[in-house]
Amino acid sequence: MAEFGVERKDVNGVSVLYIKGYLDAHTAPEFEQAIRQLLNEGRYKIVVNFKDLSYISSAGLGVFMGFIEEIRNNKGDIKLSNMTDKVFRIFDLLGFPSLYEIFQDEQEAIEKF
Amino acid sequence: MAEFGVERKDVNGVSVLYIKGYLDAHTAPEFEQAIRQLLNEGRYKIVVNFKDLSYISSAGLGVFMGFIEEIRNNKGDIKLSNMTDKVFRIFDLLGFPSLYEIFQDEQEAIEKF
Amino acid sequence: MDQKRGRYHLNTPSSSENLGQIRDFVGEIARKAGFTEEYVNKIQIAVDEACTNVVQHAYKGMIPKDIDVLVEVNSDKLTVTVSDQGRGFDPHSFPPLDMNAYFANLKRGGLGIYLIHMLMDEVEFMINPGRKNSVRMVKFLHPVESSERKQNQKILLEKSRERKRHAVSE
Amino acid sequence: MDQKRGRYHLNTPSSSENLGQIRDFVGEIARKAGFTEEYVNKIQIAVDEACTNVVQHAYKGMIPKDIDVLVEVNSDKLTVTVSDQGRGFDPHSFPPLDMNAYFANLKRGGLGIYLIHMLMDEVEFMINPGRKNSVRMVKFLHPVESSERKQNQKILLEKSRERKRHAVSE
Ligand SMILES: Nc1ncnc2c1ncn2[C@@H]1O[C@H](COP(=O)(O)OP(=O)(O)O)[C@@H](O)[C@H]1O
Ligand SMILES: Nc1ncnc2c1ncn2[C@@H]1O[C@H](COP(=O)(O)OP(=O)(O)O)[C@@H](O)[C@H]1O
Repeated sequence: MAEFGVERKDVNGVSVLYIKGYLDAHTAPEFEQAIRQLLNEGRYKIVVNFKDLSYISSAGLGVFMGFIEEIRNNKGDIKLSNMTDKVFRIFDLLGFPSLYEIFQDEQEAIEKF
Repeated sequence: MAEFGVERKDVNGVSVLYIKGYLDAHTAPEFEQAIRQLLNEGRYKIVVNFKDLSYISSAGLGVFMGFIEEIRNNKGDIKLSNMTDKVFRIFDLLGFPSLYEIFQDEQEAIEKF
Repeated sequence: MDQKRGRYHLNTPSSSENLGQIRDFVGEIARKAGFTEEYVNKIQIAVDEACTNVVQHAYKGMIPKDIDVLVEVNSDKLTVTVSDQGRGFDPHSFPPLDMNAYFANLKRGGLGIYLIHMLMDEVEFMINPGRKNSVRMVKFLHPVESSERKQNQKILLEKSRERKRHAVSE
Repeated sequence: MDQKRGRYHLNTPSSSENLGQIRDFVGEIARKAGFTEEYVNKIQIAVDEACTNVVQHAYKGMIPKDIDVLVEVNSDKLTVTVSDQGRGFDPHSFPPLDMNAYFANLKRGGLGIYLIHMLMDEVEFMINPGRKNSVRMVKFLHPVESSERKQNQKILLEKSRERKRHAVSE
């Protein structure tokens, strides 16, 4: 099914994950898998580009919570970029912007590392 | 709701109706209305362009049946063009191509008048 | 979790504005069950026809109740049962259509039940006026050749091709 | 035919693969009822959270039954009731979340019920283990100011803005 997809691009030390479609309890494991793969390769500097993500539920938010400690313990971070208003609203409603930096633009996020 | 729409273009004596979306028992009255309007204006040479029609049920087919006699009695015709395979299959299944000329292309259909 | 088994149930008011929702519902299940877009469309049309009949005929002269759509997915087939609690009807009073006669008359309507038969592999009516009137439609995932139905369909398709040739040579 | 009234009922197997279908179902009705896309999305998320809980918790250690979603549209509100026949739980054992503490712990999960409260205007649980456990969620079409809830939401939003400023000034 084409309901969720994730693609990856490595830009020097930073990895960008492009997520698209619907991120919910059904598709979260696929996204988790993609992050786990990065950590297995020792890549802890991660930007998630939300450009094509049309939906997120708390199961999707949970993926970010699940890895943040391990990532920061390894001097890395997850930075978020290119959210639509619809998706940003749910991050904002729960106060996630206090824990994760959210950028308008992928390039900005990459440069912050 | 944006589930069905019809637009009209007059090319000399021929009127082209562009139908888009879903043509079913709910939306058929809107299409009927557009044809009725043409007949009220005495325009009996009609091409229906199916380019953007994604779905048709028998209620949609019924609209064609409902006007064909009146139109042909007035020396006019309804010609059909630009059907997707999906929509053509249902016309074909019921043998409608024996009653209505179906063209690949709108221009062809217009020129046949 | 077996994606190819399951029971899905949708119940909506008997109004044509809900036909789109019903098509989406059935389409999504059929797609997940493994049907190609061509067959998803066929199933959607058959279900649409059955539901349109509920909206247009079932509750004539009654307070409208609902349209009930049950979809059952098995490993080899999808079964859709459309039910109403309306006045019922005699499904046998509609003989198979002769499309040539149909077109000669230039009348409209009367195609729904015929289409359902054409589009689905098995069709069965269960009528209990005022209680539960159902049409049960089956589509197989990997159709087996052999049935009489297939034979009939071939004949009809040949007729339709004939007509097309006719139209083109006009 | 009043587009603003009606009962819609959807019943699917308790599996996460059906969450998309449930969202589509609820979204279509909410849209027709007159909610803007922003509110359609909020309602979809709340319903998704309730259904995700059914999939993940309701039938633990049991043979899974189904997810039942009832949508009722009135002229002034939309009510969604998500029910299961699972083991039930005590909805009062989850005190309102303190998001600062939540983030300090860096734990995951535990946001669903909190989110439902944040997104909907009225939320009510009815628990009958093994028979019927429901969460009933209401969203008003034209929200009236005044309720305590609104007040709470404002405070929370202020907190969230504070945090954002914090993040930006990092
Ligand atoms: N659910 C139903 N309840 C009552 N009558 C029905 C129902 N479905 C079909 N019918 C009857 O069967 C007839 C044939 O239906 P159909 O082939 O779909 O053509 P149409 O609906 O265009 O008349 C209808 O005209 C109606 O009298
Ligand atoms: N339908 C349900 N059946 C059984 N338990 C439930 C149900 N819904 C919620 N719960 C319980 O409530 C808890 C809190 O739910 P929630 O806030 O959605 O967070 P999470 O699902 O991430 O744990 C769940 O962990 C579960 O124990």
